Amino acid sequence: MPHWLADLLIVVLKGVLVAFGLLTTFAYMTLVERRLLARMQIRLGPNRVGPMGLLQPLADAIKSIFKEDLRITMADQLVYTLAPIVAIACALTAFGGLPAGPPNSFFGANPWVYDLDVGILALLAITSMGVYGIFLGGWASGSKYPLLGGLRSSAQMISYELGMGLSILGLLMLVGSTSFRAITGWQTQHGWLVLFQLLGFVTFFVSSFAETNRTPFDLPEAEQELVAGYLTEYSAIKWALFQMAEYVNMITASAVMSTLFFGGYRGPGFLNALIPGISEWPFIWLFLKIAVFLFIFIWVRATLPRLRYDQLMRFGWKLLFPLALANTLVTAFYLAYLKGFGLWPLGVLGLIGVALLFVASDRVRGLWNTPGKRLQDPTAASRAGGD
Amino acid sequence: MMQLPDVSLLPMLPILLVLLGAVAATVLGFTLHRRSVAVLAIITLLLSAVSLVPLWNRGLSAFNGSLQADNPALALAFVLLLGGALTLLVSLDTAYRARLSFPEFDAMLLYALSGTLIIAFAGDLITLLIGLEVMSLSGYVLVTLQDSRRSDESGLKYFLLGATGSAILIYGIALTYGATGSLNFAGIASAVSGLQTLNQPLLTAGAVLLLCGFGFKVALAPFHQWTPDVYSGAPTVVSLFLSTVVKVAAFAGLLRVFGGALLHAPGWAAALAVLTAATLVVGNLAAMFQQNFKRLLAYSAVAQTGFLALTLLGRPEQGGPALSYYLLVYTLTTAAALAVVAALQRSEAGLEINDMRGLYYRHPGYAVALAICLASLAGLPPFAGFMAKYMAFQVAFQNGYAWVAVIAALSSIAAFVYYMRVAALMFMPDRTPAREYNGVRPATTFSVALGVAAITALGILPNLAYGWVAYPDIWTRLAGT
Amino acid sequence: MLLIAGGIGVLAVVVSILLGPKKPSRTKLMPYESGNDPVGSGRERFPVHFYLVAMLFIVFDIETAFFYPLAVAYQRLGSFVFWEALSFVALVLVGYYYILRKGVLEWA
Amino acid sequence: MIHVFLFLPMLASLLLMITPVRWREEVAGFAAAATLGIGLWMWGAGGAALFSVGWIPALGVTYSVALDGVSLLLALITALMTFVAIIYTARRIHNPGTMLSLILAMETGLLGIYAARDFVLFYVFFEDALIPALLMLAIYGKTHRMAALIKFGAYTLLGSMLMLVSIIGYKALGGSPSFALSDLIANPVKGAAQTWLYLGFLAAMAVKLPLFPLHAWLPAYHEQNHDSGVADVMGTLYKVGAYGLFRFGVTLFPDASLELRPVLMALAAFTAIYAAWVAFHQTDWKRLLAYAGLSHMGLVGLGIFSLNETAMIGALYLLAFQNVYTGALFLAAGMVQERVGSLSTRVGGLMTQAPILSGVTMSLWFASIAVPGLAGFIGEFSVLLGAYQVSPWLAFIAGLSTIAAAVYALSAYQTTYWQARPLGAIRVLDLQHTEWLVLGAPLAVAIFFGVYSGPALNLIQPVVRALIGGGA
Amino acid sequence: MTPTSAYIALSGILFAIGMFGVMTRRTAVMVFLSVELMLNAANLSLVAFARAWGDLTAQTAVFIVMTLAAAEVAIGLAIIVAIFRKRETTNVDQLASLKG
Repeated sequence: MPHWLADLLIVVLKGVLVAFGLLTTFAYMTLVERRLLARMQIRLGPNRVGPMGLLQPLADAIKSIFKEDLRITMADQLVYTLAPIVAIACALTAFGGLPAGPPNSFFGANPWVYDLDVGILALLAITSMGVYGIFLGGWASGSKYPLLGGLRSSAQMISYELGMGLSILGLLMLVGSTSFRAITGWQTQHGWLVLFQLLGFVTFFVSSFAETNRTPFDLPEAEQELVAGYLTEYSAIKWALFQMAEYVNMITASAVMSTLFFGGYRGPGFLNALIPGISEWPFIWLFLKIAVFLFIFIWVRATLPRLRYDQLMRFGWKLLFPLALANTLVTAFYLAYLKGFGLWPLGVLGLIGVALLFVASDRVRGLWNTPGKRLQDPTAASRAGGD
Repeated sequence: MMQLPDVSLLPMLPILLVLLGAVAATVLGFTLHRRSVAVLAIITLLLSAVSLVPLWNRGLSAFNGSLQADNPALALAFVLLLGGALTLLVSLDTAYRARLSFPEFDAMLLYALSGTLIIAFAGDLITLLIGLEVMSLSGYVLVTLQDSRRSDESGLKYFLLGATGSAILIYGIALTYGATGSLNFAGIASAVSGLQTLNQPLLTAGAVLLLCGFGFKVALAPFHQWTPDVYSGAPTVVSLFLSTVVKVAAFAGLLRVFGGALLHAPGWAAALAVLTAATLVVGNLAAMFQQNFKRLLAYSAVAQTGFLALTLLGRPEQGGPALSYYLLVYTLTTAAALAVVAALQRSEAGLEINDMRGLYYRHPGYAVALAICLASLAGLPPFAGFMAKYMAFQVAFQNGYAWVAVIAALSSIAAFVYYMRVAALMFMPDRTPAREYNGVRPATTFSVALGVAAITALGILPNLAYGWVAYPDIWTRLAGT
Repeated sequence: MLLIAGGIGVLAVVVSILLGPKKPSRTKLMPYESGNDPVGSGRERFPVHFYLVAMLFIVFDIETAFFYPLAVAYQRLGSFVFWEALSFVALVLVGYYYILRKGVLEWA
Repeated sequence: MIHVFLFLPMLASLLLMITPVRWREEVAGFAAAATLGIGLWMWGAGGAALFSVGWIPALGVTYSVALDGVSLLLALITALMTFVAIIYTARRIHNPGTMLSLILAMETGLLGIYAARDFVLFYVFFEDALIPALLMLAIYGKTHRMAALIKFGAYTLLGSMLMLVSIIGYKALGGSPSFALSDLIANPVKGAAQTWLYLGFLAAMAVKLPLFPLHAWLPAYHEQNHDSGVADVMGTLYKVGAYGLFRFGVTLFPDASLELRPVLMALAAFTAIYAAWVAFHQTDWKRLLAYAGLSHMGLVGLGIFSLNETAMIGALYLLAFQNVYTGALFLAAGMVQERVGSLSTRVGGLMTQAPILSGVTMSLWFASIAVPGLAGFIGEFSVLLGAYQVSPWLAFIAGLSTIAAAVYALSAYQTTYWQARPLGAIRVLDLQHTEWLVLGAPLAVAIFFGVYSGPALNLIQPVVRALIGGGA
Repeated sequence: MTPTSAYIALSGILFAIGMFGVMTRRTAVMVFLSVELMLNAANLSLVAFARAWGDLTAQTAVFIVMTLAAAEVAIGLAIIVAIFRKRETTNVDQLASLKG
């Protein structure tokens, strides 16, 4: 068997593995989420199918496959069918670039499907491609609610894309590379980046909530306003695919956050004192962190109310964007002039920043909470857009 | 550690000033009244013009030669600033009637102007490209700014064809880079002089594509179709700006590229000669059949492009001075003529030629001024237009393009006919009531007077302007060193 | 990876098309409008605001894109670049201020 | 002094724009008279020597002017006729401010044409004279002036643009340091190139001569101009083609002019006879005069092209003085029109009521048809004499035109002035006050130089001699 | 490693397609898309040449061209939308109120 073929096979194998891993996670995440929410709202979740309802996801999957696949009359069939596929494809693909462990730790193979020097960029690019899925889905349904929902969600996603992109710039400046492994390596030397990029982390965290359309940013599926947003006309497996995409995105986001800000697949170094080399164990740490973040996702959903749409947009443009920019500039300034003092000033600066946010929270809320002056005529607006 | 660019801000001071003005206009537009913003803009332009003075004869450059503040650049920059200032002056009176009285107008104008300055100073294809695009994009906005069907439509046309032009231009840049392996004018020039035959076709293709791209920008036939629609569809003030500043800038770019970088490249000269001839014939013949004066001016702008392009044939040390002089004269004349239109028109459609009958008896001052402008455009002495055309002919002749010169001469008869038709109509007595806008417009009048006085003075004493640039040696280093 | 993921998606859809029952009926297939018959086309013009957001996104995203190479190479460039970046950001902020005052970011 | 002579009219015309209405006539008349006076004074001083200074050094364009014999003579005639025209304008046209300043502006152009000793400068003045002419037509013209205007302008431009190209070409190919005539002569262009350039130059001059194929603008121009022949006078003066050919053509393109001599002479002769023939059919005084002038110009051209000394002298003589009497005749026609209200040649019977007007007109016509003892004769005779030495046949053909001239002139005159005054026709006045001067001065000149040609010949002869000696 | 000529051929083809689109397409949006195609063709050849010559300047050029494309999209869409909202078409042929 020629060499390249072997490599190819291995890659394919890993790809399939990751995909199914993600899907399984998604399946059980739905279960976990429903039960956790139930617990937090003091009721029992689904517990009929199997012990503790462990077979529930399976049942859901089977049901959604055997459900009738509607072909909406007004819909643009091709796009209508393609949209969920695009969404899920992007979602699944994104994960493959994340290293789940040190090189060759995966039965002698590298624990990642593909490795690029521009890891983050690629990941952002792919995830943002998911917008196509949603927008096309909304548009192709040929119905009003989905159209609005799709528009809203795409607008929301691209808006928060900015915050996301900008918030990691400071981090990139520190590390000087965009490859995940370099970043992880940097963190093993200097410690978790969340310490030095607190603001960055906060902005990234928030925007990843918005990116994955989770509460409090789950406007696209705001039942009260537009039924189920872009999902309205979808049912059966296509609907399921969209759901999958959303949850997989969530998982990916968690993984990214843990990789960028929490040391990735490496455990905290001090644990080596107890069990030598524990921080080197592959996979575990990453999965652990992902799990933590997923829990936070669910927790937030159970806790926070949903924003109004105008608040959402204003929040993204008026608060998140400038914040991320400020963080970038602060880091730049530090690197230009305060580098001599070591890394701790950054941490202090980050803390101060967050503290300031909390102190001035009323003022800050004023930025996005209350509607400002509405502009008068749409053409003037289009002109402003042209500028 | 990659080497840092040298940051001597002095050479780019004019550009920076204009840019600052633009930013100021953008920001202050919310608080200040539009007129004051315009005045501010004019002041900025004056400052920038003043800042040209210390750079004269210094031959400075910045960013490793990406910006060259050599004399040609400065001369052209002066022309550009002049055109911008005239536009602003006219807009002071007419912008309100044209429903253009937004601070965005000034802001966009200044942005475009900074772009044009960048073109004039460019020492590098990338810089040139940036300047060109800053100019074009702002231009699209300017055309569309007046929210009317006409302006939208012309804006769309301008945009689509302009974008196509830029695309072709960029492809030409790519090919040129592929052939020479450098984007810097000096590098290209040196590569061109010692080129192995392998890259020859690539280079030729690149040069021709660049020519076509610029052809779109300066409206050389057959890339001129957008010109009449845009110039006549856009608000008159804007078409004033487009037909003066933007054209001058595009010619500055042409001069930089073909007079400097690609001077010794094959093929483009012949192509340019053919295009020039075509432009002269098309522009002049088409202009003869126009009924709307603004549209006529648009076509005559095309024709003038042909004459301007004459000066690009052959060696820059002969063409350069002629080109810069012609550009100055052209700017003044066109600005004055369009200013008169802007002052007298009732609607943005400009004046119908038949409505101009007897203008002399209703608005003697404007009529005489307009007649002088037309005479200058037609190339009648003693007005500056004659000297300019004459220099263009001479350049064409000296570089062995006699046939183009002859074509130009013949086509300029057609030009004379349509210019004179208008001029004569204005002086024919007419009993019908006035069709013009009567209102107080001092700034416009001032700019018209300025333009007319200037073209008369420059016609009688060309050395006032020509003497500054008539040194061959400053035109031989267009590519920078 | 993309192929695999896409493949999974396609597979799922195909399978369900094969296995799912087919009982189409007019009301079932008409666009959902809370049970009423749909009024007008589903693809009418939507508020110009969304165009605006798209354009703003393009512009600012490009700005971010410009930042990435800078960020990666930042430590190799030294303190001068800080000021370059600062001026760049300043220019961007001018635009930001403009749209802010224009009220493009206002939704109601 | 010469500069004053050249630019005084222009200044005056600019001044007129700001002078109060009631003083305009006086100012204009004074300016014209002053110009004429200066001219005469310079004549006494024996012309003005060459004055040369760089104008656009970078391009080798110089401002060099001189007024030697021929130029001086023509300039004087121009000044005189301008003066006359202005006087008549002041009398005839109501509120003539614009017309006066146009006339004066045009005078500067014309004087400049004669004085210029630099090819580009020549071109500049040549074009300068065009603008006022156009404006006169545009402002004071008749209904169909636009067509005439376009024709006139287009023809002129056609010529002058080609001329401009050939001017530039001459310097470029000859490698002369400047456009000054002396430099151009010093390093000429040889061979076929010279012929081509000559053709370019010729185009302009042929239009302004005018020569047969390029004459079409002339009748329309004269017909459409204001009824008082004032503008026509200036137009007549503007026919400087012959001078241009003499001053630049023969000197700069000797070989070419020799080469093309037969063709051009043939054209000129044909022009003469053809114009005379057409004139015979005219019923409008102005068209008639236009064609009459055209046929004279044919003779002039014959003389110039023949490159024969006698013929050239005669041609220039004729050129100078046909300006006088043709112009005067235009004014006479204008007077008739003022009285009768028409320019038709079928009015009839004026002699009975306006004897003096008729008499003067008649004697001017005699000058025009070359009756001995009047200025026309000397010119035409010596032209034919010289041309005969070159080519008898063409001389003969051209000679026919003089006879034809007698025919058309006398028949038209007869139908206008003799015959019976139609019944109920309005009574026509005789010459009014300034009209005496207007028609008298030209007539006096015509008679004086008819009987005593010495002074004029003294001006012309040496130049021509030098030219023929040096040039061809 | 693929030879540069291949890239150039591809970009040439793209460019040609774009040019063709500009000439034949009638809706403004399609024309605009063709223009973008041309731009990307230029980018492709720039990058290819940059690799062939082994220097980075051309890549910066690519960056700038990308920015251009973005800006053009912004403005172009603004204009097109403005027109579309005024009259229900962006067909270039129907925009003929300026003929003459």
